[in-house]
Amino acid sequence: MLDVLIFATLNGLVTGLLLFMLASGLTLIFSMMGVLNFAHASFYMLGAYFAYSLSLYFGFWTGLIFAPLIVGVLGALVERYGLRRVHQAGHVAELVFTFGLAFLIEEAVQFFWGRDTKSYQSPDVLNFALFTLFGQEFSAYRGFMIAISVGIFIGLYYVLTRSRVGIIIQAAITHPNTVANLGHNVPLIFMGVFGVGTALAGVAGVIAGPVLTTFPGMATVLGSIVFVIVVIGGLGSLAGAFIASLLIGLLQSFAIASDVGMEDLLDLFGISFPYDHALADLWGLTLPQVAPILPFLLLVLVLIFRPTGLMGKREE
Amino acid sequence: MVILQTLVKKFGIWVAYLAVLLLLPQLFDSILAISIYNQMAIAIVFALSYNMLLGQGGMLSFGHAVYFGMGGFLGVHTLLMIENESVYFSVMWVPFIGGLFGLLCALFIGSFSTRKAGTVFAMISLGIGELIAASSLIFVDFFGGEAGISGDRTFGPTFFGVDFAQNIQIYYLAAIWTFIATIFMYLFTQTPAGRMANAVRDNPIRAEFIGYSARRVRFISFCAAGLFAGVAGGLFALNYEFITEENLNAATSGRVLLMAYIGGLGYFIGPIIGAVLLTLMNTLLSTYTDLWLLYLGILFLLTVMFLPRGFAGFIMMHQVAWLRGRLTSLIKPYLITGLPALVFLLGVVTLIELIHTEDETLSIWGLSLTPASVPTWIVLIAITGAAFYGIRRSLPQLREAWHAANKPDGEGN
Amino acid sequence: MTVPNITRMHETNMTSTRRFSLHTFLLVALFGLSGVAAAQDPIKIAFIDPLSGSFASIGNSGLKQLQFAAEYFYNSKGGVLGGRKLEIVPLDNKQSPTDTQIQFRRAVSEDIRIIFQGNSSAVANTLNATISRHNRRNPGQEVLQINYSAVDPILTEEECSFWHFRFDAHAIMKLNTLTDYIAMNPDIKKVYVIGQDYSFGHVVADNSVRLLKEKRPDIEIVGTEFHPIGQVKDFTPYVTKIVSSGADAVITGNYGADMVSLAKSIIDSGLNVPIYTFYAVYDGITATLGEGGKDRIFLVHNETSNPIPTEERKQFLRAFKAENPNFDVTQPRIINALQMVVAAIEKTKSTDPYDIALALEDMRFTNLSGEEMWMRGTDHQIFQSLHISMHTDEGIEFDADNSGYGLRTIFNVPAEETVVPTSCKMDRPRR
Amino acid sequence: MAILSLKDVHKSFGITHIIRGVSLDIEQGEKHAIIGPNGAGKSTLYHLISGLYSVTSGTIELKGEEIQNKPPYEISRRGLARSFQVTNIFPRMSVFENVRCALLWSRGFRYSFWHLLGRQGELNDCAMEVLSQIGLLEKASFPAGELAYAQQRALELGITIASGAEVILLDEPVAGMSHSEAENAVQLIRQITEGKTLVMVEHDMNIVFDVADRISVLVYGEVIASDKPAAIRGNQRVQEAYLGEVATHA
Repeated sequence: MLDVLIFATLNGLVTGLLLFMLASGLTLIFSMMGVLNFAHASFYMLGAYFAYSLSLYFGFWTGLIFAPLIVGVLGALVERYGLRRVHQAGHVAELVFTFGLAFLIEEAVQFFWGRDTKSYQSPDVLNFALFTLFGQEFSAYRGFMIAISVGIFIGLYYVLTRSRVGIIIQAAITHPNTVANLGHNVPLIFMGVFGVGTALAGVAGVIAGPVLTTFPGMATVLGSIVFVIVVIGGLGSLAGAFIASLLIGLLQSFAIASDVGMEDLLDLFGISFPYDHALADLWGLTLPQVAPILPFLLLVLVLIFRPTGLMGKREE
Repeated sequence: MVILQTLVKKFGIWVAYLAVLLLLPQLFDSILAISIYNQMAIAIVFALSYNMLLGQGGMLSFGHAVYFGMGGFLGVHTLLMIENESVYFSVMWVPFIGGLFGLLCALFIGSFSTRKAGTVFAMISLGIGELIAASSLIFVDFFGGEAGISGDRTFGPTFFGVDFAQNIQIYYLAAIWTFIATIFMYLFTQTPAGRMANAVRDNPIRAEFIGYSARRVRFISFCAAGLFAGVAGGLFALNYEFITEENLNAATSGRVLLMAYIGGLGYFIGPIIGAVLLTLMNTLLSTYTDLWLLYLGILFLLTVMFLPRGFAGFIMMHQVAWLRGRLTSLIKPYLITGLPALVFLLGVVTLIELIHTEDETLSIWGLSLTPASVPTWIVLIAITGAAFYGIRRSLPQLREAWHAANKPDGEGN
Repeated sequence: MTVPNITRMHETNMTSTRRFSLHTFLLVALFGLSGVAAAQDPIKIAFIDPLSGSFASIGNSGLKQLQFAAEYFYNSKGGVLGGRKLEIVPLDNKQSPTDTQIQFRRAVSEDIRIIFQGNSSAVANTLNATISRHNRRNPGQEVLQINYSAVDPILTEEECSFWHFRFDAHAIMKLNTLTDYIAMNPDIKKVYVIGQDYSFGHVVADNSVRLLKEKRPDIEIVGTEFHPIGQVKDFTPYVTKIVSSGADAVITGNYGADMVSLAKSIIDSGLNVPIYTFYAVYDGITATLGEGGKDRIFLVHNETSNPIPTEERKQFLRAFKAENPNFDVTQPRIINALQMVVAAIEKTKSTDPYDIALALEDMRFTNLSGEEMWMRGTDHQIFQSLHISMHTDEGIEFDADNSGYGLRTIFNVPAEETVVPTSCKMDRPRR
Repeated sequence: MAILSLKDVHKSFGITHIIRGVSLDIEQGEKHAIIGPNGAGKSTLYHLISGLYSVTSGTIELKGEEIQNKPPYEISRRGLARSFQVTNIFPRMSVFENVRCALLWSRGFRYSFWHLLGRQGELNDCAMEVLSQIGLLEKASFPAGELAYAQQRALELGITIASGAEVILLDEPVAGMSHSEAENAVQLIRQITEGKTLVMVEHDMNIVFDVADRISVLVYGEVIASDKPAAIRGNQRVQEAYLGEVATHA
């Protein structure tokens, strides 16, 4: 049992930190521009695909460095020539725009890279077991993933708290309206933040691609989850996003690790149902079965009972 | 005479609408044409119901397919009940049943999701949508797993000898239902609840200061939207005689958003345009090219960026110029910009197809190109570039002409 | 006026069938006319499978194989029934039941009577129901469903239909072979079953448990797990469970991305146990698994792969590869199906689905691999030898995804041993 | 008795104390002006009365019923209407629809989805009447968002009075208007609030002393004086606290 606990935690950590890399960018963008970027996970996918193409010719590490840059530039361009245009039409229009963008990017990826899964491999340098516990290896690459994520988190924290731009962004997070009056080149900052945010998503894609397989559906698998995290954590709250990411990551891996089901729950209350019952499916439910949809349940509950999220200040 | 005129003014458009619906099969009557009409009828009702949310009520939903699907599932279950004679009525009432169930779901979900509009509402709708879609694969008894459930519409009492075995019969039934649904959805916009929905969309705070609870107003439109989505679902059940999880998942929700948005939010006719357009794209364009989804995506983004009010909005834009009798002055500039724009469009599409094709020759617009040959590429790119330049050059003139046409005569802002 | 038009377009080659079917569509839609069958009209076969959207790669490769087979065996040799060409009309169903029915209606209005379909049992089931209804309501316009890879047993059991023929072994038959092979391995003591949470996944789980109980009572099922389709980001948590269960073999019915991710996670976790499965090959999967999956991924399938038994099949494979360098012959059953259907057409000198169906029933046919296949008349299920193959790069003459890796067949079950009883009560149309 | 009366109303956001115990009685039919320097809390007071904010302590009575902490729509239904400092209309609806919506509740339509507004002759006439009062008759079918500023202010007034509320709160009705526009606005206000109770926040002292028959001076969240205009002019504290600075303005 102990081994399960330990590895469930480790897996939860890996997923959680990965999710945070996406969530942090999304939160930054939202804090600055009030835009919930539906296409965020699509940039994550782009990151993976660019890294794959680069790795074919220059190896993994080049991909790790340049793919996020390319994605960031793309993001900046999208902001400059797409979002900025839609901005005056209001938030709904922006949300719809990013929604369409996600749709388009998925099609574009299939157009340029084809629809089959790409054999994007982790570098041989990291193809060894970091440590072996109870007969299960923890691959060095996963350790590397954790390292990168933590590194990003620290870097982000440093930039946000120490650097001048960071201060401005902080101000924007708490008082979105005042930034405009600060006399900074706000459009430029917006473009920058969007670029950086998407680049972060790109990094996530680069390091996740080899483990979570690189295929056109990888954005949709992750997309809505990241949304859930940002909303649960509280729109515009980095700390909230961090907590929510780990929460979701651990929640899922533990739910899968567990073996409890409806029956056990009902047994607690001494209730039991015949299996030919109309709702037999319900009694048959097990936690692992529903693990991947728990976040959405959480989302709905949070929004009903605490629309500002765990640590959020404002609702819109 | 005058009475006649007023009558025509009042009901002419509706009579025309009904006539079009009923006469379409006279125009094309192939099996395929009929099946396209059926899709259109369903899509129109569904898209209009979505417009009640986003267009009229300002509620952006990413989970509207839930009510469509729920209506459809109960519709098919009704077919099954009719088949094994646990109930006895004509299948023509299935859309009504579907509507009731859609309403029921909306009543429940709306009771907590309409508290706020904007992002919060959108996110709740997203979550609910995912939950229902997921559970539809888990609760096999009602949803039938990924294979869905299927029935047979030819049971139960016939309607004056019509047993609805043929799709054409279903189409006429669907046409009637679509007409009724459209009328009721239109009338809803003319009621206090409908008007206040617009008011709340525009300015919820102000609405509260003239005596209305924004939440209650939203709730009412939400339920109405659920009802008609359910009707559309019922029509789906009748037409296809089966329904699966895909009909209530995020993809379907996304498609209806596209329909309503491309057609034009806020204008009653908009979603109808969108529904017809997307149905045609889905059935026709997908025959031309397997890239049709890519084109759809591009079309959608362009609409959001350049026609925020959709196609209907684009038409309505010319109202002012028309009222001021200056519409004709726009024709020439439109042509000057339109022609290069068209060339540009064709050029881009050709290039995309050329990149994509795996065959040694690509047959498009009646001419056949060889991806291998460099000259082909050069010529194509040259033409496309030239067309783009043409657009850039002529755009200012168009803008000028536009302002000239819309400039209010005499004083005013 | 439009008739010469049609005949002219009939001469167009395979590459422009899309355009062709569009033109016909326009004619059909606009003038509601469906090409009047003349002696030299081609025999049209609809291919309804995903050609756009996320499942398109499988659909497109299937289409390539069908088109190539039609050219290779018949059109290049002067067609069938004395000169009638075969024409494959691709219809994109985006792997959606709804679009499948839309495309079915298009096929009917283009007067196509033979429909090839394979991907997703959900689609196959709805198509089966649709066709039965259509044929019942429109006598004289019947349509034939040639199912080349939907393996849900129900299609030849409760839901069996006179108009449906399956050219792939269904799930339980395959599981029989798979469990036979597992049972032979004395080292396997604990088996873990994991699958997607839908009907096929459950069929695999339930039956592998049942069959193993019969064949090797000593084998312990240490876990059966279901996960939602395409929802799982990272399979490592599941693998953790597998490891802690102490399993020394894994059975899964996963396909597509879920299959790859699962296999990858198992490999990453250093868990060195064999994975017994159905769909872990081709369309990028083989390339992705590569070295990691070597000698530990076992598939059950019909038609032997390396070594290829007959020269003619080798020629066919080479010819296909020459024309489609980026594709493989992933589903030989498509070719079998086409050959048997044509054989039936030639035998009855008719393209009427009813005649073809009767001719197909209990037909015995020797395929490219030189083995005899039998289409059972009572439930329209094909029977041929089944095989277990291993993912490896040794002794691979015909690889997959041009990756050097491919399947090597290591275990065979002759056709007669694959025969299973059926509960099918088919109601046959009277003529 | 007083139609609107505040008893020791307090409002604080966190630690900042905006309204520090305001008590005020406004009689039926009186024209009451509230003046005070910027940041005195005038708008906050309005938000408290109209239900946008909830009070920290104290009671607000409308026609003898406590209304503090009730949602705006309930207060509005009880016959209190207000306008806003920044124009607050329904921009995408027509001018006519703006006014008609404001009429709906008081005409008893509630959330009806079975009445067709086109058929409600009496309602529509009434809306037209309001439009003619505020002089926007010929703009009736115009999108409200495209009106000129002064016209939007007029529409704001129209929406406010349409419901026929007895108590009307106006928040700087002439702010940002040219002199002539202000003149007309004042005329309009006079005529449409005829026989009703009017509470008005306004900076332009000429207008205040012209319209109001009672004035309260709000300084730092407290009413330092509430009396007839003449008396206010004479009031010493008001002088130093406020009017002095205004005099220099005027």
